[in-house]
Amino acid sequence: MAVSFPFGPRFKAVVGFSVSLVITIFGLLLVTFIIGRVVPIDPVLAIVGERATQAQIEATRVALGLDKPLVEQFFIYVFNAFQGDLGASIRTGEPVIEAVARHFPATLELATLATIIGVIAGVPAGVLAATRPGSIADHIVRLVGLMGYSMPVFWLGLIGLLVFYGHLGWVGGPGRLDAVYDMMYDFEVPQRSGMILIDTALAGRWDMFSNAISHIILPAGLLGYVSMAYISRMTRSFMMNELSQEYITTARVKGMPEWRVVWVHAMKNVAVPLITVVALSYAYLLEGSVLTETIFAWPGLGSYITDALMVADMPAVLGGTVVVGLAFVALNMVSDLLYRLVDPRAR
Amino acid sequence: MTLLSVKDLRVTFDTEAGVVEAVRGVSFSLGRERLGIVGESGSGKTMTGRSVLRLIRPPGRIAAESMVFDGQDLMRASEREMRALRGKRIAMVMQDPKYSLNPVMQIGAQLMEGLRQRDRVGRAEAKKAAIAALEAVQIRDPERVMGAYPHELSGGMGQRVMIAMMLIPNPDLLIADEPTSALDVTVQAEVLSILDGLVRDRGMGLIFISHDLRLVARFCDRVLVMYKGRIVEELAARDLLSANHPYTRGLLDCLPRIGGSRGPLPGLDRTADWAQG
Amino acid sequence: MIEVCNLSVTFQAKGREVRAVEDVSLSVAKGESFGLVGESGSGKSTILRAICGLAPVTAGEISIGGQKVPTPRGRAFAARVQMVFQDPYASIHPRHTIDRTLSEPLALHGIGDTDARVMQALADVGLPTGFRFRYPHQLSGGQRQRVAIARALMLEPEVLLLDEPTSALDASVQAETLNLLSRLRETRGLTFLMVSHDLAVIDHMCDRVLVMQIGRSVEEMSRDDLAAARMQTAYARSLFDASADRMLG
Amino acid sequence: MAGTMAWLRDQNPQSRMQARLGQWYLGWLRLRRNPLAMIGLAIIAVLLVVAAFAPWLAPYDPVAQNLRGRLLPPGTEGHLLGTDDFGRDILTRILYGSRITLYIVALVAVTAPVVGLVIGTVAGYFGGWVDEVLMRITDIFLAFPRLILALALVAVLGPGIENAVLAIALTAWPPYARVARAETLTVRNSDYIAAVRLQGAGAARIIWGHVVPMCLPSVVIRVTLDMAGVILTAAGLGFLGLGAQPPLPEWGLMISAGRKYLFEQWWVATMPGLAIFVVSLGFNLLGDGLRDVLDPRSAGK
Amino acid sequence: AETPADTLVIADAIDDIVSLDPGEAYEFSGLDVVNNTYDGLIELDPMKVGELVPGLAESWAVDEAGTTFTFKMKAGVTFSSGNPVTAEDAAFSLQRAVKLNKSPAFILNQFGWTAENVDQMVTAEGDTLTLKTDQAYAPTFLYNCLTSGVASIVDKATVMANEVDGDMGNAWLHNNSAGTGAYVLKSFKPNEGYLLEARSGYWRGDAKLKNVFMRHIPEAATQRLLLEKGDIDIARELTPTDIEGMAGNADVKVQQDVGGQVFYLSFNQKNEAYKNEKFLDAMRWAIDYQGMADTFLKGAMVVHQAYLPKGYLGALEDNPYSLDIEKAKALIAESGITSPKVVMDVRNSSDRMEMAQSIQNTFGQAGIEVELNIGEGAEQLKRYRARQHDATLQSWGPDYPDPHTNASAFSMNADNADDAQTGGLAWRNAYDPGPLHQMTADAVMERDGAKRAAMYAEIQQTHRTTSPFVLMFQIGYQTGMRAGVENFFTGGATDSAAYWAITK
Ligand SMILES: Nc1ncnc2c1ncn2[C@@H]1O[C@H](COP(=O)(O)OP(=O)(O)OP(=O)(O)O)[C@@H](O)[C@H]1O
Ligand SMILES: Nc1ncnc2c1ncn2[C@@H]1O[C@H](COP(=O)(O)OP(=O)(O)OP(=O)(O)O)[C@@H](O)[C@H]1O
Ligand SMILES: [Mg+2]
Ligand SMILES: [Mg+2]
Repeated sequence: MAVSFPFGPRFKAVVGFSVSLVITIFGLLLVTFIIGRVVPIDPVLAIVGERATQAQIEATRVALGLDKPLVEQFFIYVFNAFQGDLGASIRTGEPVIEAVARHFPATLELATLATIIGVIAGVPAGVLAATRPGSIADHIVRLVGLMGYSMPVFWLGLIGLLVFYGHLGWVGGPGRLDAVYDMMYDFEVPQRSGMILIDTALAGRWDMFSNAISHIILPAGLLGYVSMAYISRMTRSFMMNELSQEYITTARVKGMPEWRVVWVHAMKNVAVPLITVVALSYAYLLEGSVLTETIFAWPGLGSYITDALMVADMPAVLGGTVVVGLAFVALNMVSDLLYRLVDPRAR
Repeated sequence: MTLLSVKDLRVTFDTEAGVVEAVRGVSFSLGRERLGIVGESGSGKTMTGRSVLRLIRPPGRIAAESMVFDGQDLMRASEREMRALRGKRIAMVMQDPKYSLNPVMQIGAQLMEGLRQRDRVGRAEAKKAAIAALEAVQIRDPERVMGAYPHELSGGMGQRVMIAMMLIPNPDLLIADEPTSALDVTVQAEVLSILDGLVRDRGMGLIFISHDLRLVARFCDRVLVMYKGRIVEELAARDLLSANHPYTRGLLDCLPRIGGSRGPLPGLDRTADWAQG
Repeated sequence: MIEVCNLSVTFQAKGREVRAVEDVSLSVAKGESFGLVGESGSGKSTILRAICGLAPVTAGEISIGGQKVPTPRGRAFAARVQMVFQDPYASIHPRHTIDRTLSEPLALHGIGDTDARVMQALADVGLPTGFRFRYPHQLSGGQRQRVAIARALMLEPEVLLLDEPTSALDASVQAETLNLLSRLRETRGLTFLMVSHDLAVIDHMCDRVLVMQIGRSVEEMSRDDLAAARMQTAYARSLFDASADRMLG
Repeated sequence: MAGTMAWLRDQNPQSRMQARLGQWYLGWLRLRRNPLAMIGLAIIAVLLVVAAFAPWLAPYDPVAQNLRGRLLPPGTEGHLLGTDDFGRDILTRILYGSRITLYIVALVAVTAPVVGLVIGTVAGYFGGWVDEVLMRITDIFLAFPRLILALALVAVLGPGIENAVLAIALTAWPPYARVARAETLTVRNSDYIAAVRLQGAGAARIIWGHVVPMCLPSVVIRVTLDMAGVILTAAGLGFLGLGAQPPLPEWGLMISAGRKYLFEQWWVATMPGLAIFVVSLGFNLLGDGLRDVLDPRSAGK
Repeated sequence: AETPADTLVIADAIDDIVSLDPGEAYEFSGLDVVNNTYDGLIELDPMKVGELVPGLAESWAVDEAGTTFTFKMKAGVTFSSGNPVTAEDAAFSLQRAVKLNKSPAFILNQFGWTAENVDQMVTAEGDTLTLKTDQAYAPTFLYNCLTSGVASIVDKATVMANEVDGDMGNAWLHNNSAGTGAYVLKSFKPNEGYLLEARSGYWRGDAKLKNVFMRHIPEAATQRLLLEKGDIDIARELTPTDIEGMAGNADVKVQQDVGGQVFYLSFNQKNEAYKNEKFLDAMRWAIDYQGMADTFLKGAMVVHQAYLPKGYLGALEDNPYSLDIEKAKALIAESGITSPKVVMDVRNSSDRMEMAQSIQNTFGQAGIEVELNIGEGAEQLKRYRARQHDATLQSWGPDYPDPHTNASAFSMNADNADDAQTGGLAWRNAYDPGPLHQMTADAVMERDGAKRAAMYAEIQQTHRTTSPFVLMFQIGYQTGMRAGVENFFTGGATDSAAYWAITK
């Protein structure tokens, strides 16, 4: 007998999902809070500096609310966080949320482009390798992939910068734009997304757009290579697995051409686990590949957090971390939804 | 007239443990009739069937003196020519419907794929053909099944969908690999009568693979009995139940029967001469 | 020996309720062999699993040897009742040697003398002792099923639940396995509760049969009634008719 | 020799030991056919040898400075790979550094996967709220940027190589937990688990004896593949002053110290970079090969 | 790519900027901005090092008692808003800085000014500004302090128009400027950069370049690449290696200056061993000052063995110590300390770690075992302030261009008790300077400039041979710039960078 419940199991799933999301966010805040308190770096000292008197130190401690009981501090922290207030940076006094809002689009832009490159290059490479296991092409794809896995990325970045920018002059240098455009960007382009490629395209500033491309292409290509390494290798193994399934033979029995067998029949199945893989690699790029950002003077979230880390600017570190964590959770959510979409068995 | 003639077919697998010979020199020919292939599990029935479509996956290799289908030597046909034959003229009902249907494609799409992709048939027309085919194999609610995914079907339904899918293009030769093993006994009879009708009315050739000797005896015209990749006996189906070959006999006798004796069932004697080599 | 009273089993699968078994009763005497037949999905396996505590019992009672079974079943139950599963490829741990698989129950129940018992068990099911340290993938389906039977017998139970023990096997191997089971039952005085969809197999092995259809029991009959086609319900008859070619000869 | 092989290949082993060794031998045969994996294995073997015999192989003292002979290019008399900014022989430091790398890798490899396995199998086996709680924790840890979590842990425990390793291990376990859980979910409803449960086995015994062996191959594969990341993370911590402390010849530390010389004295950062690259590649190649050997899916029937 | 002809593009690490409000700015990068957007009453002339020149005040005088100073404002100077500069603005600016009480406020507080009394101590009347001090300090002390950023004059009307919650325009000045400087602040993004735009009507004459665009680029190698490609005009964070590497490139040049920071090694005298003069002396002879300065610190550090940096009143020029392992060993033997061991706190920055490793090496040769305790800056500062360190490698930057800034830190300690919490460097190392304390206190009151200089010289001579401080280096600035760039002033030891004279 079917129970007629107006929302049905899907509603239940959504509720369960939201609950676990809230728990994850809460946990994220709790852990960052704990980290902020157990780190033996005194935020007060970091703010007032070397010359401060004891009285100034005490005054600041009270101003920051650090004299209150821990539990109370935590609830204030959570309360503020849910209102979008992650505190102010110790170094710059800037509200962390504003700094993150400035840095995150840069990271997002880089990570997105890198992931696109990784998928566009990685999926066909993986498929190629899987359809000809043991061939030269397979070995090349595997080796190139494994090298991408093993390469110290920042080293490759420095070399790339030296060669493609320093010697050959094919690409723009560090930074998101040439200085000329960088100055103009703030004043002449409405900043809708914070992502230069999108904003300049929307504003029809193609000169600036192409300049931005010349700057992003090298770091994105580099990160794209790493992501390609991961994606191609996973694609290869998923694809090989699918190609050994019986339904592939069925498709061939029906006389389907090989491209259709691989790219439609097998690919639809490969797409299911691949979504998770791509989301994961995207998430890791969003965490910020710190060293790449540093080398390319890319004002992303990864370098923001690391710089803050270096000077023990804990509110900035933790605020940035919470945002990265949220991005991670959000991505997970999206990949989960996509997963349900492509896999009828998961619905 | 002969539709298919196979001479000295061999299928080998290069594995870690050495070369496995799955089919070792099988020869047979087939007219527009029902040819049964029986034998215990692993005797090479499926491999023989698949070889006709040249669909043995590496590390498997096919070798044959000749394999002529309707005047065309399949061993010498290009991959392109083979593709033109597959599905359209030679079709095969795969053994295990659970794994033989694409899990993330709707049944309808899989049914219509051949028509739409190869024959460039319009959507509406293809759908009509697909529904008709489903009805032909006794599926009650074809509209619903068209929109379903394989995991939503029972094993028997899957098997019927498989049969419907292969019959849509009206092939000249159908290789049916245990097409009724998952079917309820009642549906089984229906499906068999459909296949029977196709052979009789349209002159289709049918290779019927099964390990159920009694079923084959009732349904087929001729039978090949396989053991370890070889044909040990070829005989008319009506003679099967009275076969004399000890292997065939053994296969028959080891089945229990309703109302039979409850003493120990006779087993196969694998030490005999025929079992060697 | 086995008493099942008004058993119902309901699964919760993705928010839907699947009533796998509804209100089924059966009783098996000591030393008897009882069969369960029915089409696929009729709930045969579920009844066996419910007895073993592997399926959620929503209503009804199960007792073994006059005592109600405890939940969780516990060791004492394990020593009295064992089960042989349908698929020999899935029921043996792929990364354990046969020796490990067979000695595990001994270790669990603190029974010593492992070596001798394992060797004896292999001999009992007709496997060469050289197989002792093989891995399952080095065995054929029939050999695996023998191992599974040997494992079930390690604890010397009184009751053996057999879930289609031969449906994954070849006809000739099926014969060997059925012979083995019959022999063991005789020598050890076991009580069998056996599931199959093959009436001929049931007829060969069992004294009484319960016919099932979509989770309900349809008809219970003796072996003689079956052989003589004296069935009351249409469903049982249709099953019998479809299996009629089993009698051809 | 031939006798040993036959003994290993025996279809009917006489003892547990022989059976196990036979399994290993078969795996080895399969691995041996994969040239890339063999290269990886060779690299790791060389790493082990170098680490063991560093004092005998290295021409100099790894920490002794010589400011007069600093930044000498590779191939200079007596300095095959050149010297660094303190005039220390880079080859010597790389050779000694292999010990630290190996130490880090070994420590992480024995801690993180164990934690991950336990959490993943327990979550997967019990399901329900246990699963929910453990997986939420895993998610939370997974959502953290690794370096920051490691920093926090080191900040609590104090800097130093052991603590850095511990920090890496504690941040590295969530992926293993996920892998193990996924594997457990596919296994837990199998008949062979039902069979042991039926024999009266408790949860701990089932998880440890029956579930874990099934998860082990996937986890082992992941571990070898993750080692490159571990080496790089350790280097990152060293750079932040939280890992190995100068003047230890830790490769990551060497790179970060040599970074500013990259354009002129490229070898200072490049040589340890290459060392990391080669060793990571070795682990990756081996891991990839092991996947083919161990992965139950590709191993076939 | 070429930078625009009217724009100067600079690369630097500017993540230290906390605020661009002159009342709050206290870090090097922030003070650079303040120096170009504001002026003080008295200025340091980049062209004439060490000389005090009139800024917004035309002239000044001090009364007999030495406690009342009067400043006559220059006429005709305007703020970037167009408002004329008045004595009222000047008084407001100083009062504001004291009342804001941000980090640099103590520079003004030294003269006895507090939030309560500053309205009486600092007064304006007509074109005259009057400052009263609580004691008769050396006038040079006040004048020097008035050249610092915190004493910059802000546009009272504009600032107060942008006041929020009684912050006297503090929040607004984070991202805006309201001064008389050659440039106005167009935009500022922390950790990314800022843009300055030249104004017309600057009292010193308009800036030569229309825009100054600062990009935050912390990585030295990256800066160098950008510079060599012409994507920036000036690179301020180059390492000695980069400088060496650019030597062959005719498109770029390097300008060498010294800055105000000094680097020192200090020992906590709560450890009795560090009261042993022989042992301390041994360590002074066990450091390879010149070796470091010639190799990995080349150009980045200049050997300097006293606490007042070159460019300051009373700075010492000579460097008596050098590496002498034998001497060091002999001194240790004399000291009677056996198997000495030093635990040295070092910040995790690469130059400091390199210094530390070199010291570790040479100390080792002399028989002193060194254990490095490397950590994050704030964490180490906490230990240092709590007198928990054993030894520490530190740097000290002067707060204002007067010798008292360093002298008070290194050679004054009124109370050496643990709970005194004076925070001075001498106190942190539990160092009782003895008579040096009073000598330093006297020097800041000495009204004769030449005499004052001599006093500081004497104090430092004693300090460097008796204290637990080993002064090693003064920082050097190596600025890389395109060949066409002229007249860039880094500000040296006493001042901040000046952009307005630059041409390219
Ligand atoms: N990929 C493979 N590698 C090695 N041997 C193989 C492979 N595939 C099939 N074989 C072997 O080929 C032989 C014939 O297999 P086939 O599938 O044709 O048997 P079958 O008669 O169809 O059996 P069943 O009734 O079980 O379907 C078997 O012995 C099998 O071991
Ligand atoms: N774990 C489960 N969750 C949900 N439904 C289940 C579960 N196990 C069994 N069922 C359902 O219960 C019903 C009875 O299943 P059961 O396995 O007992 O059938 P059976 O008679 O043994 O069939 P077969 O002959 O195919 O083995 C089926 O409809 C099945 O889909
Ligand atoms: Mg088959
Ligand atoms: Mg069943």
